[in-house]
Amino acid sequence: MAERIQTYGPAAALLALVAVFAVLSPQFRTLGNLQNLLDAGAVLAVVTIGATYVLILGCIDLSAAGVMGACALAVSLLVANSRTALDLGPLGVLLVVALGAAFGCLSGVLSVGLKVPSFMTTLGVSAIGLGVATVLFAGVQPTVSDPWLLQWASGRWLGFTRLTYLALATVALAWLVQRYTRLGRYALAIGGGEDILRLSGIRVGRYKVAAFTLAGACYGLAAVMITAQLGSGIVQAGAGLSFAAITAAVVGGTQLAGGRGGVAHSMVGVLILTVLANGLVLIGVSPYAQRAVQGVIVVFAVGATLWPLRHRLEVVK
Amino acid sequence: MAVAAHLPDRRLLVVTAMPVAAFLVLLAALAAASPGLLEAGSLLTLADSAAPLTVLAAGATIVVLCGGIDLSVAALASLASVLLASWAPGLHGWAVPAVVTLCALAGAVQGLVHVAFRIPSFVVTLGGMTLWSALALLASGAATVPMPDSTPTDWAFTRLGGLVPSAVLVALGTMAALAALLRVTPLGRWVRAVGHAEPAARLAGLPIARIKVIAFALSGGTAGLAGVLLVARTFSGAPTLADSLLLPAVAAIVVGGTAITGGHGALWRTLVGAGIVTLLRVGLSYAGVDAAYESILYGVLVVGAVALTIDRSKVSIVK
Amino acid sequence: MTTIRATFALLAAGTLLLAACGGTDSTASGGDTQKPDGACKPEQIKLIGQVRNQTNPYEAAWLQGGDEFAKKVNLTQQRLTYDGESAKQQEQIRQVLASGDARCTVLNVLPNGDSDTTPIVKQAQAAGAYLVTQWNKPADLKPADYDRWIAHITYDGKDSGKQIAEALIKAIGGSGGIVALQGILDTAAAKDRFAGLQAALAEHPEVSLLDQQTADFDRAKALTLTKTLLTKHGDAIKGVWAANDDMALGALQALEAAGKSGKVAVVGIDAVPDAVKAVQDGTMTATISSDGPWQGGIGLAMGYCAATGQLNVASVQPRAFYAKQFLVTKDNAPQFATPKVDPAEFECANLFSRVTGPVADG
Amino acid sequence: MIEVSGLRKAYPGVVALDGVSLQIRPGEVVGLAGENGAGKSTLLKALVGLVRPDEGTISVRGRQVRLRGVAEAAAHGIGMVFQEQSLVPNLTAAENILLGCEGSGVRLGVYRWRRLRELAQAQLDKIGSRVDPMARTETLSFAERQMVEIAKVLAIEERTKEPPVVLLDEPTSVLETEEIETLFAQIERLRKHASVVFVSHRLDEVLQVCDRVYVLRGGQVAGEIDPATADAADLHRMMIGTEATGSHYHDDLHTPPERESVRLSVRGLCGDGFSDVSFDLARGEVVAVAGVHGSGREELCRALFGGRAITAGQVELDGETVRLSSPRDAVRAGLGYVPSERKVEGIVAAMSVAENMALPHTGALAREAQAVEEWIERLRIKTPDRHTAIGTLSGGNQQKVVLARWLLTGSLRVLLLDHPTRGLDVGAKSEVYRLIRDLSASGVSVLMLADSLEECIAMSDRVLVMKEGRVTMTLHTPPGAKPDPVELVKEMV
Repeated sequence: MAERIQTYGPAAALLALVAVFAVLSPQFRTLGNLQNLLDAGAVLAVVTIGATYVLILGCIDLSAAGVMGACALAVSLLVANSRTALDLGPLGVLLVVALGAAFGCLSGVLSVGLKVPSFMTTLGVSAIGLGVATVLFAGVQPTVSDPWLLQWASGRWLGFTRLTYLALATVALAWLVQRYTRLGRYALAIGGGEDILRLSGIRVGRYKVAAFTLAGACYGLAAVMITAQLGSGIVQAGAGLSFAAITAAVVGGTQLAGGRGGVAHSMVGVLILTVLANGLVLIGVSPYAQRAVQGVIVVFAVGATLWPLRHRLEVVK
Repeated sequence: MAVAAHLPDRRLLVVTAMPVAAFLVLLAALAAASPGLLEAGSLLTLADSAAPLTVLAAGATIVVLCGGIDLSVAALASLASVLLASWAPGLHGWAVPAVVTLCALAGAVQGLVHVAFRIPSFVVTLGGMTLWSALALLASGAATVPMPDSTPTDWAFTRLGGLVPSAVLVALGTMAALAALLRVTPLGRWVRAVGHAEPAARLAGLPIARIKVIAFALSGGTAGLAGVLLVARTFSGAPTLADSLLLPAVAAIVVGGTAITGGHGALWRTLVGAGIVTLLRVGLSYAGVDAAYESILYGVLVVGAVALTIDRSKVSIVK
Repeated sequence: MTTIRATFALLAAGTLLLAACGGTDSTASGGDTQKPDGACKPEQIKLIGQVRNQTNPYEAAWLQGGDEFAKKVNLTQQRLTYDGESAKQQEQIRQVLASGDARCTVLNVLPNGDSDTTPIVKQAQAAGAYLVTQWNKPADLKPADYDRWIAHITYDGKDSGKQIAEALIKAIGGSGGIVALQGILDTAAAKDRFAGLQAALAEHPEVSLLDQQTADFDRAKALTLTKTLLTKHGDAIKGVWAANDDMALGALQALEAAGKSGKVAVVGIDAVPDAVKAVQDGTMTATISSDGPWQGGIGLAMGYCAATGQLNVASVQPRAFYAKQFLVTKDNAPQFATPKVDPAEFECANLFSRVTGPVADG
Repeated sequence: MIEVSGLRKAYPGVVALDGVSLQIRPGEVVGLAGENGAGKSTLLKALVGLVRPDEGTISVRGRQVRLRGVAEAAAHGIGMVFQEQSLVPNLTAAENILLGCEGSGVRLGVYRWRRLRELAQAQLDKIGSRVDPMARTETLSFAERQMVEIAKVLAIEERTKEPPVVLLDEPTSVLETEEIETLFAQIERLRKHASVVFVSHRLDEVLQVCDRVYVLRGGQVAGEIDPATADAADLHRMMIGTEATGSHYHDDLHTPPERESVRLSVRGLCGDGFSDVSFDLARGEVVAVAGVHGSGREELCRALFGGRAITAGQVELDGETVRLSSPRDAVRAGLGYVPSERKVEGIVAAMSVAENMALPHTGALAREAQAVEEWIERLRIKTPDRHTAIGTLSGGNQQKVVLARWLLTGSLRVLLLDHPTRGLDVGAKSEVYRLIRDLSASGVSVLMLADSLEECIAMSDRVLVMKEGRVTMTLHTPPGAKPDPVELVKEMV
């Protein structure tokens, strides 16, 4: 029973939210708003996938802000833009995803190699990323003029933006990786019992670094997406997203302690946060109250999902 | 097998002295780039800057020693600043103890929720963070609250003998008081026992719930005091005044060498950690490092400092 | 036990060290001849420009202006950025004032918020450094009460909010619905600018404000928010009023994604390069320029002139003033596309040429 | 197959293995018997590379090896079923069975679940387990997990061409009779192409399954027994050795309990794992509770200390009803508890002797330091000083500190001892016995879950036999009239 509530509780909460907003706001019920919702959640979804891979290890990744800043600047300088003569197009995007992966790899290597808690290494890598972004920014904001990249945000198929499809594809891929690859399964296993994996002779460090790298690649992709949306390279592209992603993952049922949850859970969390932000505007809640309402709902959601488990948890830290 | 136990004393000494060494090396390096840093005035100013951070991290260290974490301290300090600034005209000098007490109570409430509902401290204090922030916004009307008369807080922002900043003494005093509390009463060993081995502590008949609530209350109280120090130096309270100090405060605790997993650590370590973090925050730009590279250096150095100072023999799995 | 002893030993050693340093220093400061105002040699002067960060075009341009002034007088500007952290801003200022000769230090500061100005002013006054603040200050704090705080430069937010609102109303033909994107709610800039919008709306009752939300001055948030507002109000939206250009540009992207680019008028404030370009292209209606490079240079120039004795601080009137701002529209956009500083404006004689009036309560 | 010679492993204060030599031949089932702390676990751990011996060699198939981990041992064809299970809770049973060696179940890093399932099913089939290989491990019962664990070890034989060696550490302790039968059949099957080392507390099982039995005592091989010619009593005698005399248990210090003054009175106590338990404990009386795993005695002991919920019944202490909802309540009422998992629940390894001893104590620090010194001396705790980390002490000295914790308060009325001598060497055990005698003489009542039957009978004034959560029998065991352990065993199972 407790197991079920943990798995399906967030989904039920999401449905309840949707139902409430649908009743209160006629605009919420429109197809246009669905398209808007999915578009609005696209970037957060990709960032949250990255964060989820690290969370299920039992680690935490706070590097999204910095990594995304560096990647947003990098991509806007690599595709056709107002500052450099480069016009690498898709290759540029790939390079930036690789740059994100490199940052993730750095976090992983520092955590595993130096045995420093991931909390600190990712914070450090975030600062490094912001520094790199600032160096690339050099006082002049690059404006993207590559029509191909800009089409990501404005082009639509069946009414949904291409970013929506890209995010959906990434989610599907991430789910497959988690379900069907050794990396995905071992990441889950590391969260469940790292020592047992070591006993079995598995090189845990490698898989940890790989998970961090995957997270970094997600941040890189998210930075490209946000740059496509905004049309310029912005250092603060990822500001606040680390926090939002971890909140989304936790609300969805991916646990901070690791080993529980996964991509599907986290995506429910992303939808909850996105629906909440969208719905509160549509039903006309005062801007002052919105943040407080969001905070309370989040804590309530987490509390509710943990409630049935409270007797099983001997030691809660 | 207790690994640490087999360490020769010399290794133990190295592990203990590492944060201090890291601080001195950093100071020396920055001083080499900018000799003015070593002037007495400069050093005292550095200490002055570190004071609110130190106080903020002091109580949170006790929560970390218990094996938990308190992410609400910065938001609580902001709330404290707003309350102090709004109450000072009416309550005069009594506003300070009132605010600190209230913050201690707020911390205790978080502790109670954590203990009674068995919600991880990370989540409870995360929720606390949003709640206190929202309350601060409401109480202040989303604006800065000026302190027309700064007498109630002047004691926290003067220079004794024209030289020593009083905030530094407040910070050292807070540290000393907490350290004494942990040493003179059984609280110190209880907190560490809970952090090291909660099952053993429970079966030894320790009042686990009460210990944790006290830890969170102390954390809330020092957060309130940190808010007071901030009001004293900005002559106003603001709903986001201390918010940016959360990560530096946690960094100060970790860089000092207190294990985030609980049990192992000490208050003096946080004192040194706050020094290191302040050096990184202020010293780099002071030494003329360009803002872009400052951020990169900060990242590298903070990871480096933690790598040097944490005692890996105490934890088998690093998360 | 050993750890405690070690700690005490270290503390003792540290205290000794401090005492030793303090000892030598106190004699030095005792012998410090009180420099009369304006007695600094040009090469003694330390120029410091402090902004939030250099990762947005406006503040980057500000620092650029500071550099250009410094070059003009053969000095360099020390750039300080505090990442929007009030505490860090205070720490940095305390630190630069703590060493060296503070009495020949010139600070041109963008305080993080109103409340941050008070401690900055008090510290500069205590250390004897020359200070110019811009944008934010509490109403009851007046430069005239201090002899080192040369001036507070700001812009009439109500005026700018009203100017762009009027441009917007004109662009939508004098009637229809608009939405407003507010800045961070607890900032004076956000409040004043919104007050300007409301004033303009009061004069034009045929224009209705459909919705007002906050996007925290942030481009990405404005993008998402505008999309939501477009869903909510659909074609009723004829114009978007944004409290700064970043949000205006975010709104612009949202409109583009909705295929409404050019059909809905957008206005902002700050004249960042992207916005000026958008105005040039006609996708944006108007923005307001406060001339960042001038701001970055003028504060240092005032301090420099005061420190070298070419400006008598007491004679400045008014000390807290509004500076001239420029409405950027399609007609004059090209000249704002590449902001340039005019060195002549930094001459000690021309320092106050852009004053448009005293700050009402300052 | 495996030849161990002169293996020695010392921990601070304890010599766990003291020159152990033995052989395991192909196709043989070798039993290891010995009391707790005899060195069985250490020996097994050395064979799978978890413990590195100080001296001595291990040879596998004639080649000397240095094993540095379970994975390396597996490469040599040695696998172990751990007593404390080593399964990842959030993976499927199939993944756990094949963990680290998925073979054709994973191609190029991509899982082929169907194949994986088949491979795991093949292993489970070997032991006739009906566990669903795709079930998440944490949803399985303890016994089911044990079967998964065995299947996991059996998977080793797929990996090495050579016949494997399978180490089974207490594999039957939680299995049902039927499952045990299956396991034995499996061992029979394994014997054809593997060697098995079998460790069990149940001596009859050891004798039933094994070809040869090595008896370990005090870290040494005390002898070898041929099950064909020996019975459980022989085996037991060899395990206990000659030390098990009255002096070992300090019979001379025994004081008769004051029967007329009842200290602890338990009436109709119910809780998870036990029900309707009633008994009295007189002043100065030592009562041992005997029972097999699952008899509910551990749960009862925990519940009396407030560590588990009591659902019905009442407890009176010196005539007053006490509420025991947390260990804190119990301590305040004058109860003390020595848990069996000393390292996890008894001590805080990183903290000092003084801090551990005075853990629940609240009082003036100066007096406390004095009291700690006093007890270190009185209990002859071997420690450099009171500031030494307790983790560096030997098990016996750690246990004395845990005991002293309850003596320090001076208000101890009832002491609950959960396997107080587990993992201690002979000398240390004897000292703990002496301490129990002293306490009982001073009027403290003791409820004890003994480590061995011998201990149970020797130390107690009375023995309560528990079966399936109920007290089924009370046996008086006064000095001079001690019953035979074999009788007791009959009552227990």
